[in-house]
Amino acid sequence: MPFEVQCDATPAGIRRVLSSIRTQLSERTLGGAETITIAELVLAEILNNISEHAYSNTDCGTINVMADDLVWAWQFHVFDQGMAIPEAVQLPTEAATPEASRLPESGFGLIIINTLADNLEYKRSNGTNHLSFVITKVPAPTPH
Amino acid sequence: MPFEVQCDATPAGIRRVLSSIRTQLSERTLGGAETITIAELVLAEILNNISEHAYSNTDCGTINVMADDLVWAWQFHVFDQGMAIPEAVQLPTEAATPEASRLPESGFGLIIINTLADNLEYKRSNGTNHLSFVITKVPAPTPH
Amino acid sequence: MRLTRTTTPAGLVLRVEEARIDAMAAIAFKDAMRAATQDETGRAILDLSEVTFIDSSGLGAIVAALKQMPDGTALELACLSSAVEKVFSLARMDTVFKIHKQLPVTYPADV
Amino acid sequence: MRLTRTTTPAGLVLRVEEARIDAMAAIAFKDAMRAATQDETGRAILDLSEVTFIDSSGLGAIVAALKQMPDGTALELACLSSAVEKVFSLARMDTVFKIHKQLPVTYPADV
Ligand SMILES: Nc1ncnc2c1ncn2[C@@H]1O[C@H](COP(=O)(O)OP(=O)(O)O)[C@@H](O)[C@H]1O
Ligand SMILES: Nc1ncnc2c1ncn2[C@@H]1O[C@H](COP(=O)(O)OP(=O)(O)O)[C@@H](O)[C@H]1O
Repeated sequence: MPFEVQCDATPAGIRRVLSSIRTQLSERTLGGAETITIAELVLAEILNNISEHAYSNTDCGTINVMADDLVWAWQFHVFDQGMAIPEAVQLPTEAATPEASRLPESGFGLIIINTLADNLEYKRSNGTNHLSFVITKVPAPTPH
Repeated sequence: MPFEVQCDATPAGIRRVLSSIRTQLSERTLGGAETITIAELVLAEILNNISEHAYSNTDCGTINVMADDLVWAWQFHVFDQGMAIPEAVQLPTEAATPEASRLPESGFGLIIINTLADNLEYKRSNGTNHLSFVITKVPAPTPH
Repeated sequence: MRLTRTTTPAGLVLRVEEARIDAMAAIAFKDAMRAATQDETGRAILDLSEVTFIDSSGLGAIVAALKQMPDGTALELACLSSAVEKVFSLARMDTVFKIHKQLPVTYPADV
Repeated sequence: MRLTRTTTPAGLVLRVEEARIDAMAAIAFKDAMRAATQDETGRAILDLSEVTFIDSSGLGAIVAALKQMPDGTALELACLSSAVEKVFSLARMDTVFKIHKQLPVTYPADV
């Protein structure tokens, strides 16, 4: 069964909505703890980016998340009314080898999103950003 | 004449209250543009620190600012109900010589506060932080 | 951000008493780490057994904590859950920290 | 954060079209700088004539913009108001950037 939730684009709002999504995913999934962990992490990165970047010039943005329960995956849609993602933002394929003298403290979010989410798509229309992606269901370990 | 203002501990709330303080200081000061600039900068650093550190675990903090017009200086009092400033926080006396390979992107706030504000005092009672300091009035350049 | 400080023969153990180091907790975590390690001279071990979730901001805060350690001290990690470990390895930060599966009981002579 | 991009014989000029680079604008500024300089190969000059106020977050964002410039490119500053200049000098970041009083008209032959 699909579900839909909304939150304020603030650290506390995001923490609350992630907890509610986790609950809803657990109720709809037998086993699959790993799938839920991965979905929560990818959603956390996407929602944080919206709050920090798309809504960087305002205190009061709203984010909507829709989740569709496919047989093999969860399909997510995330909507916000913040600034568009600039074309210059490109998905890094993987993390660079860190150099001890200049360790990065940021820039990990897109790497996490890109590695864990599939079919990532971005559209913008009428001032709304729409990001969609799927998280493949990891089969629960079979008892034997 | 003294005055008092309040704001939400958010980037937008702080921007608005600084603009209102700037207006009130200008109305009460003949000339003295440099004094106002210095006061705005010190207050910006103090309010940002409260919003980022003292209220780091909440979305909804409030800050109160009181200003007293002394003959030779503006005396400010800043109140918040966030976490206490840990004793470990020490005022740096001045900025370190930057090294090209590890340029800092933060940590400049306390240096600015310490260099520009005088008589800085911190007290905490009943869950309220109280920071007070003075900004010496720079005489307006005399026409000649 | 609650951080429990225990001095052990193996070094200073800092145990994070929260389930999440996320965007909301990142700054408080950095501030607590700075306060807890500022007079430190040897090795500090960050015990993450209670932490079930970190995001990229939390990871950034742990890297920042490493960078703000006093000169000559080390910051190592212990007891990462599989979710936490995954974030470190995706960002390749698992090569930057010494990671212990369990809390080291004493400082091994061969390190 | 509006940033106007003009290609001149002296290099790429990026003019900040806002009065404040403060805690509220810092992330948007960094993002706009990244977008504006990512295909840059030569010198970029940040024209701050419109900027009347920066705080330490804004200063941090300008330093971050310098660090995120593509390899081999330079970031220089021009037209700092006295309030902006004060922040750079208090933090000793006036030694890290080449600072021009006015926009350089052409690339001086002796630099
Ligand atoms: N929703 C978004 N809107 C605009 N820019 C974005 C968005 N998400 C990411 N970005 C850009 O991509 C960069 C890298 O993002 P990320 O890897 O999550 O790291 P961080 O957010 O820590 O900088 C950001 O600094 C920002 O410039
Ligand atoms: N009001 C405050 N409450 C708690 N900690 C603070 C406060 N102000 C400053 N600090 C501590 O002092 C450090 C340095 O502050 P600052 O120089 O303003 O730099 P920044 O805020 O960019 O880290 C902060 O990182 C924080 O640990």
